[in-house]
Amino acid sequence: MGSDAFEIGVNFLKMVIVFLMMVQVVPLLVWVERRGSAYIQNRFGPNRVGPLGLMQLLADAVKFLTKQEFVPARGYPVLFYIAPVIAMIPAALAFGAIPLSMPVQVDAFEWLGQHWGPYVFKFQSYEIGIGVVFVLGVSSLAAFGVLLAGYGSNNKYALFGALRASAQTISYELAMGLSIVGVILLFNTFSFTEIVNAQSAPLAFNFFGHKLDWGPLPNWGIFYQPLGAILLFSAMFAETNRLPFDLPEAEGELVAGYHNEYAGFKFNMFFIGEYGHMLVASALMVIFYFGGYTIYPFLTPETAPHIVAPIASALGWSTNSTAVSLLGALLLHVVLLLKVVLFLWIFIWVRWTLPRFRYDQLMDLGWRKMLPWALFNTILTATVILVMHHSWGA
Amino acid sequence: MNHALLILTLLIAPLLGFLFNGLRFRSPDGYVAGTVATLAAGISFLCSAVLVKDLAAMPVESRVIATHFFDWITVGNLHVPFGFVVDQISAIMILVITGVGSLIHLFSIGYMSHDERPAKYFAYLNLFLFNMLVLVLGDNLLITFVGWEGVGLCSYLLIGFWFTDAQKAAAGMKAFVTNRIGDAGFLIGVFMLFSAFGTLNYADLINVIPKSPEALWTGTLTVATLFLFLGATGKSAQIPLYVWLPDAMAGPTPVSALIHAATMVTAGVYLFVRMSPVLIMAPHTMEVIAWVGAITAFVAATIGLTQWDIKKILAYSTVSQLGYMFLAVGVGAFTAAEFHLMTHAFFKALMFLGSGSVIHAMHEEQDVRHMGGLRKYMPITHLTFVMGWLAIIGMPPFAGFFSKDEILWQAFSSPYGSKGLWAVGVVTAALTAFYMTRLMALTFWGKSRFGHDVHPHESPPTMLIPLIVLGILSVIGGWFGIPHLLGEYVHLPNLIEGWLEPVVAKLPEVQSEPVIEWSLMRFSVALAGLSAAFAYDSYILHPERTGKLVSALGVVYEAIFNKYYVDEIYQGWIINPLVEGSKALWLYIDVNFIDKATYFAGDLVSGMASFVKTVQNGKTQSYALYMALGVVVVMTIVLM
Amino acid sequence: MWEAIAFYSLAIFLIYFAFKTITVPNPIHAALYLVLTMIGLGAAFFNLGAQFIAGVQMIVYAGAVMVLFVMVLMLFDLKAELRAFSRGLFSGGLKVMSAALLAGLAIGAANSSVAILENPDSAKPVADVTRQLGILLYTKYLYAFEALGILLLAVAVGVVAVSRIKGGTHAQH
Amino acid sequence: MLSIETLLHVGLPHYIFLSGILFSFGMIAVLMRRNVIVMLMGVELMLNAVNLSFIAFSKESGNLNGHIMVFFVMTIAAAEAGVGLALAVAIYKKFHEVNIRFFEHLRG
Repeated sequence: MGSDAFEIGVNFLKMVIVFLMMVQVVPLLVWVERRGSAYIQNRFGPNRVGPLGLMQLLADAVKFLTKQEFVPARGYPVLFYIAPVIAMIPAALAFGAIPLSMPVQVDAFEWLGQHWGPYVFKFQSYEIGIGVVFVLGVSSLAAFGVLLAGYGSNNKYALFGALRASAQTISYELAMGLSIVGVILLFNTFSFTEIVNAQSAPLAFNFFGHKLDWGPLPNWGIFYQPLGAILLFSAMFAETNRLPFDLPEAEGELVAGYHNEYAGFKFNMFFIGEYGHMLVASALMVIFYFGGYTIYPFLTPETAPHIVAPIASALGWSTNSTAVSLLGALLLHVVLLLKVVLFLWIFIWVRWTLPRFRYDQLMDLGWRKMLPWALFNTILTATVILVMHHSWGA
Repeated sequence: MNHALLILTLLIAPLLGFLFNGLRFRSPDGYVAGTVATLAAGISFLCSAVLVKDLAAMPVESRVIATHFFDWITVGNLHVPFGFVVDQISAIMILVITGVGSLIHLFSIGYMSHDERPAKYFAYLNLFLFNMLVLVLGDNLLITFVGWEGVGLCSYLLIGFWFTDAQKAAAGMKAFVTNRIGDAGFLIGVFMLFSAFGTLNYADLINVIPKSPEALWTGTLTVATLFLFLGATGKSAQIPLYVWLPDAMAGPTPVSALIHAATMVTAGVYLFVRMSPVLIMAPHTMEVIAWVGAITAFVAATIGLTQWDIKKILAYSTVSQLGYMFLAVGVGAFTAAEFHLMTHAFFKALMFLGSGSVIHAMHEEQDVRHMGGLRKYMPITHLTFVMGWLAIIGMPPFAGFFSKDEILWQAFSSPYGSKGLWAVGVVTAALTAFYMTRLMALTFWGKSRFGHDVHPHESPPTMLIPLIVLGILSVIGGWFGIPHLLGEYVHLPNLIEGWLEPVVAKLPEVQSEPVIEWSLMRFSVALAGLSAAFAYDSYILHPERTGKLVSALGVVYEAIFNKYYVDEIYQGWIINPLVEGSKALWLYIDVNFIDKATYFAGDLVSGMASFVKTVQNGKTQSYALYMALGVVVVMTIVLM
Repeated sequence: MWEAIAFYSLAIFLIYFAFKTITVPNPIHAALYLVLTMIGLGAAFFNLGAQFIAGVQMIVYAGAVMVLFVMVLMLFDLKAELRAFSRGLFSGGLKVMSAALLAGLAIGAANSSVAILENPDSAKPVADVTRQLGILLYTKYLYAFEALGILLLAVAVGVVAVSRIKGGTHAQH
Repeated sequence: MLSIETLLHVGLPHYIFLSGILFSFGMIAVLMRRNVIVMLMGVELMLNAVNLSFIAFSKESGNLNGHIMVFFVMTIAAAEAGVGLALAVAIYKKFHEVNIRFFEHLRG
């Protein structure tokens, strides 16, 4: 029982920490978005409160928290209250399944007079064998948050926004799922960790039974699946309801879309949900196509402990392998964060660059362009894998 | 080549042609339709030629090509195989059907070139060919019956081909209804044969009947064959059911040539030739057949004397010639019947096609009073028609002479024949010579009597080629069956007799008396010649004399001209009483008893249902509940 | 023990939400409860080692089918119904009874066939369920799988055809 | 018979029992709810209940055929839901009503 309780405790802690990480990233992203949009539009943005306007976030938080809680008189209070929560939960759940760094082997140790471990510490809330399917399944629930918000508000603009959002979400879910199939076929697994591990190797093609090594290039998915990457990234924009797919909250048409009636902290929770989704989307892009938390040949789960070893010794730590690996894992985590931030910036960049689609254009793009291309990508990948990996009598 | 495959091709080719044209029956393009149909018929002809060649190469005692495709009906002790058989009899038939049929198809391309629905016409024609082949190839009575009905259907469709004309449609109806009477007889005959002998297969019937004890079946067999003969009188236009054939001339003329002269109407003759060993066991039937045939031949010939419509004349001539064939069957001269069937197919098809050519040239004019002197406008048609004329009136060495003379001699000498039958036959031959010469005189010779707006012209080659071929066949067709008496001089054997001998019933040998045969032959030829000369004299040299003759005959002429009032008698004594009786039954019995009974049954059911239908309350969920309850019951039963 | 805790909490969750699904008068609320039931069932599948099926359950049922239901209901703009259930005390009782009977019979039948099902040879947990599932799907059940594809195509065409029926606001006057 | 131990030792019967309860709930919805769409939801609930028993059996027998079955059932259920909803939308467009009470035209 001891080890069970320990695992449950650790996992609970991890879940809380990862959730808090996600939540804490949001204010930062809001600041980046505002400063970034200002930079793109050649203005200053928030710069009065604190250095570089960073304290603006705190001021906003105070404002959100102290605002009056407001429920539309003819709305459905339960749905109205629950909608922001539901909007946030899928993102949090999906983010929890994403490996933020390499797993670390913790040696057995003694604490509080009991033996603990050995234990494999994973930098993620929970490891699920079929992580990809899980993330897809959970994030498909995000539509409910929007739907409930729209319905619970009992406001026609909100309802329109909600209907648009849900239609958009289930339309682009198809293209998204199909574009991921290529990666899954390629790496032959549903597990994020295995996908990342497969990418921390030199680029190598199997060509009719011969292995072709492509020198120093990493084995990243983007080299196999450029089309899939583009499709996934586009679909992600639609899934997160970001421009150019932010039809559900099109200001010119629907006032503010599904969160028309929301204010204060409930509104903030939608914000957290949206940015959380962005975070998940960027992380998925990085993991599927850009090597996850590794950069072969410089930083891989094998090399990271060696790189951090001098720092550890400089700090006077013992060469205890657990501590060194933990440090190495932190290094890899930073690598992942950097890559994710890059994609987050692209999200923001696109938002302030491209105009919004018309609704028919949106549906047209989803069903008649992206879905066929994703299908084509899937079939092509499957065919190539079948042909190339077949030993052909060799 | 595989014989089964050949037979299949033979049958399937016209069927495919039918499907091709039938599926595009609205197409106005007669040339495509005609070419396809003619090709189909041609393929059939090639197949039958190969088959007959192979058949001839076989040893005499086993000359038969039988195929068995599958078991068609197997119920109780009724086993009907779907099989076809090519033997000596059907060999001649398929050659005639497909050969003459191909020529008529070819002729039709030109004849139907101005029609609105040629594809439909050719589809029917191909379908007819298929059914006729089924009829003659079937190895049992039931398959023959399928073909029998099939040709009846095609005959109906083609007689009424121009169905927008009510009279023509009615003619088709008449043919169909009249045939139904015969078909009912045919079916009864088939049933009787089956119940008596337990089989419908020709070969089995022929084997079984002589072996079973005679006392058990003589009566049955006589009645059964009489019923079959009733069927034959319908299909082959004998008294009393001949009335449909003259009306059937409403159809396109090539149809008359193919169906109502050369092939379908001979089905009855074929049937009895095929069943000759059975028929010979029923001498009473044979006597009836012989007399009916003879009387039909005579009556039809007399009517033919008075008709003005070129096709009607030919139609009555056909009835008369068919009477000859039945006379031959009746006196046991099966070979002669089949032989006459063949030669008649040649010359009568020729004459019908020739008349078609004339009608075509005269712009649908059929009355011979408005023709005359066509010889110089249509030389080839005239020439071929002359061949047909000489053949039908029995001039040696044309085809008709040999076959007709054979029949007359058999009627005289056969143990089944009699001098009375012979006398009727000879008189009919003289009448035939008279009315055919009259036809020639009125149509081709003498002065032209048509208006100046009519410009007769010779027909196109597609119509002339069949005429020429049939003309040649009318000349030489008889040479297959030169009687022994003449054969001794020209050193030619009687081919057709030798060919058919193994399969038809043999008659007890009679002492041949060459002197009598010679003199009879000379007598009939001389009589026919005289008769023809008299006709020529009456219509060309002294046309005014015919009027006197007619007025002298007076009432008799009137009766003959009106076809002995047969149609009127049928109408008054049979059809009208039937109609009136049915009306009475309808208005009294049907309305008062049968209808009320059915209403009562319906009311009863709906009354009872009004209780049950409350279950059917339209509520989806109730239905779901019933389903659930049903599942509960079933599961309970299963689990217990 | 953990298993029992997981199962019973899940079972209570499922039964409660399924009950709410069929009893709440507002169809949208019913649909939302059904979503929760679906998610709970996904968890149950996960609990039973069917991870892939659980994921598919989330994607297909919770994520797509139920979104469609909710969307359609919202489009209809139906208010809470005054009478959610069909009339008739007797038929209602009969319906409940038959449903309960059927369920009881099914449970009984299934339980009584448990003994037959147990196959000692193969009764060990399958490793790598998802991969085995895929292999099975593309070998033994390939034709069924393809037939399913054709069925879906037919359904897609049929749905488009049905939903193009003119009527209501689209009626051409 | 019904001891604490049997209750705590979770196995196939427990899941089948759960599945049976859910199935009867779904069936009651089909039989008794008036809204066509809620009836459809009842059908979905029934299908899901059956799926649960399939998975439970599959686990018990160590055989993946149950999973395959569930996979197929899910696909067909999704198709059925699509068709059902399309019909419901068509009905609603025409009659402005989805109450099953108004569609009793099949009365005998």
